[in-house]
Order: sequence, then structure tokens, then C-alpha cells
Amino acid sequence: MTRILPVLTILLAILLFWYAMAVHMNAPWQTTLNTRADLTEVPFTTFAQQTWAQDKPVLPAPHQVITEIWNATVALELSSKRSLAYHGWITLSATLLGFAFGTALGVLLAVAIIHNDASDRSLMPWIIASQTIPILAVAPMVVVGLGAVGLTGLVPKALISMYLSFFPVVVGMVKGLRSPENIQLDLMRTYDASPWQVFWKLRWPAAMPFLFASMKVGIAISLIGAVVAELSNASGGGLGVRLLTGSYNGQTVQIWAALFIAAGLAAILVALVGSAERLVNRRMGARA
Amino acid sequence: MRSDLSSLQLYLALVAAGTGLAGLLAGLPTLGAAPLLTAFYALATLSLARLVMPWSLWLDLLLALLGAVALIASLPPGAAMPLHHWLALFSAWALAWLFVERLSAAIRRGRLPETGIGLIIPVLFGLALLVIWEVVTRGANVPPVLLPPPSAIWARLTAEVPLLWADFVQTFIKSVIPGYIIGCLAGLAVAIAVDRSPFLKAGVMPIGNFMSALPIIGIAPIMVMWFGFDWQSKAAVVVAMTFFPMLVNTVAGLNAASAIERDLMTTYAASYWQTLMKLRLPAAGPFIFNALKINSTLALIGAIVAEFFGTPVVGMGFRISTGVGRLAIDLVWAEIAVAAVAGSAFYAGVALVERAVTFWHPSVRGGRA
Amino acid sequence: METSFAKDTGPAVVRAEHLGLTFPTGDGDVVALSDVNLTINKGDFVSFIGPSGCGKTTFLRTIADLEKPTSGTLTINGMSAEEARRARAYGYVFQAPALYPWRTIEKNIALPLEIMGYAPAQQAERIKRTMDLVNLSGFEKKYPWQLSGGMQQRASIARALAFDADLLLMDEPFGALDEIVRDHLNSELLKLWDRTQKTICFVTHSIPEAVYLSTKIVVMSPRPGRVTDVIESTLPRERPLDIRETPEFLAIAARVRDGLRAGHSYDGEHV
Amino acid sequence: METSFAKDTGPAVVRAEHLGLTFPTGDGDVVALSDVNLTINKGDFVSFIGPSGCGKTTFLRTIADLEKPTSGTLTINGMSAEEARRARAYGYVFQAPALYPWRTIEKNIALPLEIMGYAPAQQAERIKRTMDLVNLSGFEKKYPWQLSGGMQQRASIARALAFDADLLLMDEPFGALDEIVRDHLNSELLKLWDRTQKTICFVTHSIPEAVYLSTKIVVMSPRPGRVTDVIESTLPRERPLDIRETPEFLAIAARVRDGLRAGHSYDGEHV
Amino acid sequence: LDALTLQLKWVTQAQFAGYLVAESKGFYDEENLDITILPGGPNIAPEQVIAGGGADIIVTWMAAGMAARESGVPLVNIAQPFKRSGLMMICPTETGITEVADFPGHTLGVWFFGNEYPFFAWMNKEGIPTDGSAGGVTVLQQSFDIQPMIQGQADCISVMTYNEYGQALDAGYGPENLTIFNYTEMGNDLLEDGLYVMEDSLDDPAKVDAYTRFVKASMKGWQYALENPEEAAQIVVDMDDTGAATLEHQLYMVGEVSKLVDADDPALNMETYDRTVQALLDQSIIKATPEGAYTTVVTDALK
Ligand SMILES: Nc1ncnc2c1ncn2[C@@H]1O[C@H](COP(=O)(O)OP(=O)(O)OP(=O)(O)O)[C@@H](O)[C@H]1O
Ligand SMILES: Nc1ncnc2c1ncn2[C@@H]1O[C@H](COP(=O)(O)OP(=O)(O)OP(=O)(O)O)[C@@H](O)[C@H]1O
Ligand SMILES: Cc1ncc(C[n+]2csc(CCO)c2C)c(N)n1
Ligand SMILES: [Mg+2]
Ligand SMILES: [Mg+2]
Repeated sequence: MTRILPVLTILLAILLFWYAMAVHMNAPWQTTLNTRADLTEVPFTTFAQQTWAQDKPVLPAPHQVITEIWNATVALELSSKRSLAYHGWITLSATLLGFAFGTALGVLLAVAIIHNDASDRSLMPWIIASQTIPILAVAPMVVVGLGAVGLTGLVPKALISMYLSFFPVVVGMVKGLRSPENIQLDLMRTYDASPWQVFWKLRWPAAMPFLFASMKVGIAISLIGAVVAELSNASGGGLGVRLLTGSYNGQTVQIWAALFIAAGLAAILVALVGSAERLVNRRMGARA
Repeated sequence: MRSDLSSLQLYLALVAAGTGLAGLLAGLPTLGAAPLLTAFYALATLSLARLVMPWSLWLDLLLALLGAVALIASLPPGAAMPLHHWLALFSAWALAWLFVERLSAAIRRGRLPETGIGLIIPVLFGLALLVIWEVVTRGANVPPVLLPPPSAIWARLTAEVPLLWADFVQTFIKSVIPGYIIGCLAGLAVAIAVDRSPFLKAGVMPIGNFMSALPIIGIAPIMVMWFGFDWQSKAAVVVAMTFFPMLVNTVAGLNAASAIERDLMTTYAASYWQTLMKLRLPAAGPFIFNALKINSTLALIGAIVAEFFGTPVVGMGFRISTGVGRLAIDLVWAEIAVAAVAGSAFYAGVALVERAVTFWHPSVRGGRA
Repeated sequence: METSFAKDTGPAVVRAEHLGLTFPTGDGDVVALSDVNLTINKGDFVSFIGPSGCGKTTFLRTIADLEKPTSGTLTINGMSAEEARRARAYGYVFQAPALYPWRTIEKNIALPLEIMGYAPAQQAERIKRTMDLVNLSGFEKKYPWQLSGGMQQRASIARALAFDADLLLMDEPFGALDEIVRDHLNSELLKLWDRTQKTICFVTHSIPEAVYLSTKIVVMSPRPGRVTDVIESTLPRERPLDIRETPEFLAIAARVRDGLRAGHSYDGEHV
Repeated sequence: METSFAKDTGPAVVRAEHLGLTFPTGDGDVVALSDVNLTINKGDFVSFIGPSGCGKTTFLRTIADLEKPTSGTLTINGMSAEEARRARAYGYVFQAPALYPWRTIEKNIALPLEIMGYAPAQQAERIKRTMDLVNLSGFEKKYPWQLSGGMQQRASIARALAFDADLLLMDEPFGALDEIVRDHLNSELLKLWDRTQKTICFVTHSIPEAVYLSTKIVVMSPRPGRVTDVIESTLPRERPLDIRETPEFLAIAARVRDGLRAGHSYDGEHV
Repeated sequence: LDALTLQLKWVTQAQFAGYLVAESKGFYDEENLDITILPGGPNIAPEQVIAGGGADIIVTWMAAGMAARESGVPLVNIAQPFKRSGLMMICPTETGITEVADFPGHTLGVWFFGNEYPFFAWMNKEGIPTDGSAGGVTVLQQSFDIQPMIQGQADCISVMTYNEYGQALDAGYGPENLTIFNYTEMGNDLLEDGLYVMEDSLDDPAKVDAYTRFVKASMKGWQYALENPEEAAQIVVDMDDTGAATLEHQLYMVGEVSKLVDADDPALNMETYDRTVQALLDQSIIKATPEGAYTTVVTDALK
């Protein structure tokens, strides 16, 4: 209850604002339409309703988006190519695969970086530089390049997801694996613990909060990667493709619906990582 | 056996010499054509002498550089390169790696100064990547419209400086900087507002998390729709992209102060703002800088991506997106290179400030493995 | 200065009645305080002594409104603990130094002064005075992690003494200090107390220290945490260091030791 | 058991010659140790005493190969400090408990045992024994933050005693403990020392504790940190608690106190 | 059975109805061909795909094909089903633009990504600067939709007769409130969707034979599509993986495309070819007159 009420209040505020903005942003076009149709003196309530019911509005009204989501998911068979559930599933599978790759790669790199001076010095700047490359620019070339060697479908998308999601994991884990206080490390030194033991008994548990924080960012970003990859490769479907085609056909409602499904998916994934985090926290005796 | 080689270093030394020898043998019939390469093979094989006599790490660097130069000089134009060149590439790479290992070990033991010398390592790593890229694209005849060699990109880069500069100004100066500043400040301000009121926090955070998961790709066309074609819409995308990481990190950071540190403030009956300014914001410093760093790369990507959805005919994103269609792939990569350099410099700047401001944090003042 | 007896001091500063506090933990509740009845009067110097885990810290934290009692009542200067805290009625020295790592030592000491709005000149003067008092001059510009454990603890004492609170809550402030510094700070503390008529609650593990300093010694015992004895000191208010060899002193010390020993379940076991 | 004199003990375990250690800091160097010459023999019980900041912790850390001396030589059992550490020659009790917050108390004590590869059954047996020794039974499954300061410190002592090291380095292990527990642990420690012939380096601020426990007392003094006196104890190896009232004991204590006082620059100032 | 991959220039839509119908109706199978059709998109350059070996045949515009040829991708036109251009520029009448002379000072939306050449050729011919200098026009990189016109960000936008123009009509614009500049009617048309292959592959007679059968089946597909627009539109909708194509819009598109395609003759019209080349040269989109940029072996074999 105490958690629902604030969310509902803020949601309500957003909805009100959204409806108002919809009137504002769709008004010019509605006025043009009305003028063309020789409709003058439209009362404001009617006018507002008109702006919330446009076919291709600049800003669709919330109920239009919700109706579209409903129509494109529940009202359709799952296997239909118009079903956002179908496209969502395609994107989700690429996301999960990419996230798994990305997390593994990120952790491996972080481990290499904290254990090897040369890797630390040489890798970190380039890992950062790699993220300054606009992926949307490279994604089509990656898709074409991988396509040329026969890799199509899920894998190129997952690779692009991985490319985006490994970064927060490396950064977070490097920080996390270095987070033990000196005295905690000193203790291990007095036991002459092997690097492997220091890792499993000290660095890894100490890095857990960082790992989960990174994974939350990572999984959301992984979804973005999958969507970006889909923008470069219209075959095969996916939420990104729906965004794109919606944009070509001026189907703003479709864009928003796809966008919300994508964000909803991401929110669910982040929440899943969050509950895994709570589980692990509890097992590690964290203060309530 | 010389004891100052770690097992990894020993292994690398053996690989370098072994592949050198193999290259020498495999290339014997045709070696006359490439004297430089022959010299490299021979010297790489000879480097095995390190097992019995002192062998300066700088010799390894020289050898690696010789290998790279010899390889690039002897790349056959048009045709695929002979097999043994791959061995040379491998050997030179192993030597470079060995050098880097030895150099960082020397720095760690305090035998070489950190400043200046420390920079060699990442630079060499980047150079190695470039050499591999050059040799592979040219040696394996990768079509330049798929992936041009770095040399071609560099040629294009130097030839198009005014164009690249105009794009840089449009994208970086006009869109990224204002968007970054506004987005980060707004994220910080909202985080503090949200922190003040548990009600707002409970309401905003789930929605904030939801919004941060919106693929920006989706909001880019909408922003263009709302704010027009010019830099304003790009700045708006940057604001949207940088806002949430800052919000989420700051909220987490504001909770980072330990229980006893808060108790202290409680005993002083410090006001909310006093606790904020004197305890919680400083303690949140590492988190805020984390967001600033993440955002420094996100901002540039955001602006570039937003330019895919309509721009005036200038800007890095515009050039990249239209360049592919014109098959001006080397220009595209030149633009990407500019983006990478600008982004890295931006990041490095933020990281430097971070070191200065959060000097007290264990991750800054030590604790390296 | 006049010699006066502890019990002659003023009205109640802290009054606890049937105070109880229970921590719920993963594997059952821990009763940290149970049925604590205690009155501390204005000008009292009260030492708390007892085996570790008997609730000394918890009691101080409850007075400071850092923990909420789960039963009973507690008033500070006639107010609730929260009101007293808001009125900045006390200064607290924690068992751990709790220095902020981003502030130098002098800035750490300045912290409460900044918060309570002292003028800069006054701040500087007080920082200098208290740093001298705990013998830390010369370390003004160092960061906490550059100091030894005892130096950190002294910095945290200086911080609590830098501002004027009528009630001082000190949780093993001299635990990590050597005997000489300890003696020195003990007598400094006594002088301060005498001069300013502060009320002081003081946790210590040293029986001589408790007897030397206090007008009242509270002996506590664990599982559940409770008060087992309250000893009113009969020593004069004026106390030279060699008072510690007087029979009167030794008698009180013996009584405290007995009380303490009674609280230990295992005395003589595991030998 | 035979009564023996401290100087009769075995060969050198720790030998420091002209040892110096300087910390560079933002505003100038801090000389934490300067020209320290000290030999600790097998079976010695050596206490280090001195004002806070005089380099006691630093010296222990140097023996433990946690700091590198900047001048002079140091050998442990004839090896370098690093070799000795690799040979797991010592157990260390830090000044702060340094418990891992994600491990329960028993798991914290198990940590060195896991690392050194003790069998599970043996681990359980040792955990039980040392937890009993420090009187923490019943708190096996608690997390560190659920314990009081003194209980945490006892847990960290148990952790260092759980495995067999010939050299024990203890940095104010009993600082946060009350007199009764302290007495108890003191005699337990003496028994352990006597039984196992361990060599013990012990930092304390309590002069009686130092005299009661030690065969050799090292008095240190700060700025720069140095050894000002090394007092060989003439007390017998067998020491009942009431030895603390003997004139011999008091004489040694007085000598330590004098050494300590000499190291204090400010005695009597700021009054 | 010869396997060939066809890379389309754009997403699956009725613009490519001939190929989609031929695939769906089994016309390729009849010719012993196994055709994979890859849809394109705004980020996919077919020239790049074929250069990387990801496709055997691509559909692209001649200007882009020639430009690619000069940058080292030796493309050769083997057939040209599209005879006319579907490109137009439309301006709402409110902008006051009625003829080319009104352009200066206005903002024009142009598609880039290889679609910009006809526009620049046209402006070049009219002598209107596009570099933002006085007396010229401001060029915007237009998104692939008509939003810039609806939102008033551009005064004129580019449209295809068969696609965005329909969207404009749907959105309530009519011929009466639009000024239309049709590239074909102005004589500024450059050749659009042609079929291109890599030059070296033409040395292989087996390949040439496969190309010939491919073009033959494709033209059969075009004929069928133009004769049965409704079925063709349905096929397009069915073959669109993304679920974005709507029957209504594809039907409109088939109708419009039929005005541009000659389903009976895939041969290149040399007059339009020469004009296209000349325009590209004038605009220095290409620097030298291309040699061997087309071949008639395939279309000759079909005659
Ligand atoms: N990491 C460090 N950086 C700079 N100075 C340090 C550091 N560690 C210790 N010092 C300085 O070295 C000196 C000796 O410190 P050390 O911790 O050894 O003292 P100590 O004798 O253990 O004191 P205490 O009884 O208070 O624990 C002190 O002046 C301290 O400020
Ligand atoms: N946050 C907490 N959660 C659960 N139990 C707690 C918590 N804090 C303290 N306790 C328990 O309460 C009891 C009293 O703790 P407290 O810290 O008051 O002891 P103390 O008398 O100060 O001991 P010491 O002398 O060791 O500091 C202990 O048994 C401890 O385990
Ligand atoms: C929805 C849609 N938007 C833009 C175009 C632009 N365009 C027109 S033709 C062509 C190349 C292929 O002939 C391109 C890219 C389109 N076709 N469909
Ligand atoms: Mg306590
Ligand atoms: Mg110390």
C-alpha cells in the first residue's frame, strides 16, 4: 500500500500532463484538418477529444497507446507477425543471450584487469574508447560483415547487445573487486592467501553490490543493443523493427506502443535482477 | 633460467621466438624478396638468448616495432599475403605483449617512473590493434567498403579536416556539451528533490527506472518531432540520456554514508541541508562521478544517434549515416575515430577531476591488487 | 575550589524508568536492555562499566535518540530524547572514531562548529584549543587514514569537546590510548567537568578510571542487558592523581570489581 | 613447570637492525620508525608500549610484511619478512576487528582455516574451541554488525588463535574489553604461550598488562617513532594474577611508566 | 538448383512486388533457382552488402550504383524494370511555393543515404546553391516519412509517388493544397530500381545463365503482380516479417508502381541511361564516364 500510493500519484500526474501535452502538440494539425473540413467554432472539449483521437498524432494520447498495446498483444495470436508479444520475444531472446555474453565478458575482463598490471594499463583506456564508438553507426556494418561470413539472425544482435552490456559490468566489477579496504586485504596477506583465495573469499563477495548494480544497467542496455541491432536489420522482426517501420509509416501510435513494450520488458528484467540481488543480499547477511 | 621472467612472460618469449623460427622456415623460399622481414624472423628467433643473458625490455619493443614495420612494408598489394606473414604478425604481437608485461612489472617495482612511461602501455596496445587491423584488412583482402584499413582512414581524416571540424562543432560543441550539463544537473537536482521526500522517491524511482530503460533510439525521432531538426533536438536527446544515470546513481550515492557517519550528524541535530552538504553529497561523490563518466560516453553516442533521425546537413551522426549510403566508408571511420578520440578525452577529463575530488576513497588512494 | 559530594548535584538530566530495548535478529531477539531504572543528575559524572555486550553502547545511543526504546520511558532534561537531541543537548564520542575521510583532521573538528553556526574566528580558536588538549597539534592538515588508531580516537574526542553541550556521552573514549595520555586526558576531563558543570556519561572498561572519574558508577551485566549495581562515589570532587592509592578509592574499586565479576557467567571456567 | 627467566629463551625469531620507515604524505614525510634495533627470541613474550602514533602498529606491520622498511634490515626466523609471511609464520590480530561483513562470526573464524586447507571436521572443532576461549559461544551465526565492539574484537582474536602459528602479532587485542574479561584472556593467553612455546608480540596501552604478560617490554616514543627502552622482565614464567601486587612487579611497572613519561613531550603542559 | 541472394534496397514492400510475387508463386523454382530475398532498411547499403559477399544481386538506384562503382565496387546493371522515377518533391501551398524560382530561402527535406543524388543534380541544373549561401535553399536530412511537412519543419519534402505521397494523401493533404515537382515530368529523373551484380561474376557463364533465369522469372513476377494487384499486395503483406505492411497501403503502392515499371521489357533504356550519367557527371557525383557499367547479355538473352 505504502508503495503503491506514491507510484499511482506520480503516474496520475504524468498522465494529466501527457493528455495536456497531447492537446497542445496535436492542436496545429487538428486546426488544419478542421479548417480544411470547414469546421469552425469547435468547442474545446470536442477539440480536445479530436486531438486525442488522431490517426497519426505527433503525441498520441495514453489511451491510444494502451489500446494499441492491447490490440497488438492480447488481442492477437502469439505467432502473428503483428503481435508485439511475438516481436518482444524475438528482442528478448537476443537481449538475454547478449546479456549473458556481456556479463561473462565483463567479469572476465575485470578479473584480468585487477590481477594483471599490463592488462589494467592497456585495456581500460580502450574499453572506454570502445564505448565512444557510436554503435548505431557500426551496427549495420557488423550485421553486413557477419552476414558475409554466414552469421545471421540472433547472433549478430546478441553480439551488439554484448558490446553494449559488457561495459557497465567491467567498470562496476573493477571498482567492486577493488573495493575491499586495505585492512581486509592485509588480513589475507597475513594468511599468505593465494590470489585465487583472495578473489573468492574477499574480492568477489565484496564486489557483489557492484555486480548487481552493473547488471541492472547492463541488462537494460543490452535490450537497447538488441533494439539497435534490429534497426540495422529489418529481416526477422523484433521491437526495433516495429519502431522503424512505425516511423516509416508515420505510425506514431505503433512507435509508442513498441517503445513502451521495450521499456516494460527492460523494467521487468531489471526487477528480476533486483530480486536476485535481494536474495543474495539476504544470504550474505546484509543489514535489513 | 633467468628468474626475473614470470611464467606468463616466459611463455610469451617462447611463443615469440618459436613463431619467429617457424616464419623463418616457412618463408625460406621467398625471403629474399623481403629483407626486413627476414631480419625480423632472425632476430625474433635470436631473442631466445634472453634465457641465458640479460635482455633489455626495450629490445623487445624495438623487435616488435621492427616486425610491424616489416610486415606493413611487405604487404603484397591486391593479393592475399603468404601464410608465413601471419606467423610474423603473431610473433610481433607476442613480443609487444611481452614488452608491456615487463614494462608494467618494472613500473610496479619502482624501477621505472610511472609518469610518462605509464602512457606507453595503452598507446602501444592501441598501436598493436591498428597494426593487426591494417595487416588483416590488407593481407586478407577485406573489401574496403566493409572495413577500410587504418591507413586509408588516416588519409581521409587528414584530407577532410575542415569538414570533420564543422561536424565536430555541430555535434560536440552545440549538442553534447549543453545537453550533458543540463542532463547531469537536472538528474542531480531531481535526485535531491526525490531524496527529500520519501513519497516522491517511492513514486518517482520505479517510474525513473522504467523511463531509463526506454531505448533512446525510440525517443530520438520523438525529440526531433518536438524540438526540430537542429542541435536543440540532439541536446534534448542527450539530456534524456544523461538524466537517468545521474538520477539513479545520485540516489544510490546519497544512501552511501555509513550508519555511524549519519549517527554523528543526528547527534548534532544537523538540518537536512547540513547533512546533505557535509555528509551525504561528499559520500555520494564516487557515485556521482560514476554517472558523470558513464554519461560522458552516453552523451556523444546519444547526439550522434539522434542525428540519424533528421539533421541539417552537418554533424558527425549525419556524416556517418549518409556516408554508408555513399560508400564513403573511410570517411565514416574517420568520423568514428574523431568520435572515439573526443569521447575518450571527455571521459579522461572527468576521470581526472574525479581523482582530485574523491581522493579519499579507497578505490582512489590505493587498494590495487 | 570547594570539595563537594556527588549526590549534592542538581536536578535530573537523564531519567530512565523500566527502560527496555530488544533487537530482532535473524535467529531470535537480542535483549540489549531490560528494565533499566536510572537517574542522572545535573553535574553528575556517571561511568558505565560491564562486560562487553551488556548494553552500554545501546544505553548511550538510546539517550542520544539513536535507538528507540521498545519499552519504558526516558526523559532528558524533562524532554523526550528526540527533543533533547534537537536542542543539541549533548555531545557524543562514539566507540569508533567516525571521522569523515574527505575532511582533514581540523576540518573534522570544525564539522559540528560549522553546523552549529560558530563564527570562523571562533571555530579556528576552538579547533586550536581542542587539538592542543588532545595533543594532536601538527596533524591539522592530515587525513584520517594517515593517523594511527589512537590519534583518530583523540581527534574524535576533540570534535565532541569543541562545542558546548551540557551533556557529554562518551563511549570508551580512551580505549586506544596509553596510560600517560589517558591520565592526562582523565585529569583534563575532570577539570573541564568541574569548570563547566557538565553532566558526563562515560563508558569505560577500566575500573580505576571509572572510580577516579565518577560521582556514580553504573555496573551492567549482559543477557539480558541490565543494571546490576549503582555505586555512588564518596570521593571528593577535587581528585589529585594520587587519590588512586587511598583506601577509600580501593574500597570503591573492589566493590565495582565484585559487581563486575558477578555479571560474568564464566569466571573461573575454561581455565 | 619450571620457573625460567626471559633471557634464557631460544634463538632470534625477529631481528631488526637500524630499521627505518618513512611515510610520504601530502604535506611532508612522517618518520614512523627510525633506527629501531631489536631482537626477539623464540618463546619471548614482547609487549610494545608507547604513546599513540609512536609506530607500534607500523612496527608490527613491518614484521608482518605489510609495510616495507625504507632503511635497515629485518629478518624473521632468519628469513626475509616476505618469506616468513609466505611460510605462514605468524597470526595477526589487527587494531580494528576487520571482520568480513558477509560472513557470520563462525565463518569469519573459519576463514584462515579454509585458506590453509584444514579439514572440515578440524575446522568445526577449532572454531568451537576458540569461540569458547573468547566466550562468544552462542553468537556463531550472528553477523559482525550484530555484535558489540568488544565482541567483534574477541571474534578477531579467536580468528588469529584458530590456526597454529609460532609467532603471534597482536595489536591492542584487549583494548575494548573490560577488566574481568581482560584478566581472563590475559591468563588464557599466558597459558597458551606457556603450553605452545609461541613467540608473541603484543601492543598494549596498559602498563600492568604489559608487565604481567611480558618477558620483554619495548617502550617506544614518537616523532620520530623509535625504541627508547627495552626492559627484560625478571618475573618468573609462572604468573598467578596476584603477582601484580608484588614489589618486583611494581618496580618494573614504575620503570615502564618512567620510560613512557619520558617519551611524552607535553606532560604537565596545557593544564 | 542455383542459389542466389537478392538484397532489396528497402524494407519489404510492394516497390519490390515482382520479386516477392515470383518467389511466392514459385516462378524462381520453375527456373531452377533458389532465391533468398533480404529486405533492406535505412541503414543497409546494398552496395556494401554485395561487396562483402552477402548478396549476389542487389536492387539499387543507378546514381548510387555508379557512385559505388567509382569507389571500387564494380557493379554492373543487368536489367532495369523501373523505367521512370517515382521521386517527387511536394510543398504545401501555404508555403507560397508554386515554382522552382520560389525555392530560395526555403527549407527542403531530402533523403540521403544514396537517395540524394537526383535532388542535387536537379538543383545543380537550376543553379540554386545548396550550401546555405545567400539565394540558395537550406537542406535538411529528412527522415523517411512525411513528419517534417506535417510539423512544418521543412517547406517541401521528398516523397515517392508510391509511398510517402500516399501517406500525405491519407494525412489529409490533397493535390489541391500541394505543389508537386515530379522528377520524371521535369525531365530530371535518374534511373531507380535496377538489378546490379558484381562485374567479375559475369565472366562465369553459369552465373550469367542463372542471372538470366532470375531476370526472366522476376519479370514474370512483375507481370503477375501488375495484373493481379490485390493478390500481389496480399503476398507482400504475407512476406513482410515485421508485420508493418498493411494491405490497403500495399495495394496503393502496387497501383503506383505499375506506372513506373515495364513488366515486359527489363532492358535498359539507353536514352535515360545517358541522361542519368550526364547528370551525375555534371554534379561531379562521378568523375569519369563509366565504362562497362551495364551489360545487355542478360536482357538480350531474354529477347
Ligand atoms: N598510511 C599512512 N600514511 C601516512 N602516515 C601514516 C600512515 N600510517 C601511519 N602513519 C603515521 O605513522 C605514525 C605511526 O603510526 P602507528 O599507526 O604505527 O602508531 P601507533 O603507535 O600504532 O599508535 P596507536 O597507539 O595510536 O595505534 C603516526 O604518526 C601516523 O600518523
Ligand atoms: N544492530 C544490532 N542488531 C542486533 N543486535 C545488536 C545490535 N546492536 C547491538 N546488538 C546486541 O546488543 C547487545 C548489546 O550491545 P552493545 O553494543 O550495547 O554492547 P556494549 O555493552 O557496548 O559492549 P562493548 O563493551 O563490547 O562495546 C549485544 O549482545 C549485541 O549483540
Ligand atoms: C517508406 C519509404 N520511405 C522512404 C523511401 C525512400 N526510397 C524511395 S525509393 C528508395 C530506394 C529503393 O528504390 C528509397 C530508399 C521508401 N522507398 N520507402
Ligand atoms: Mg560498546
Ligand atoms: Mg596502532
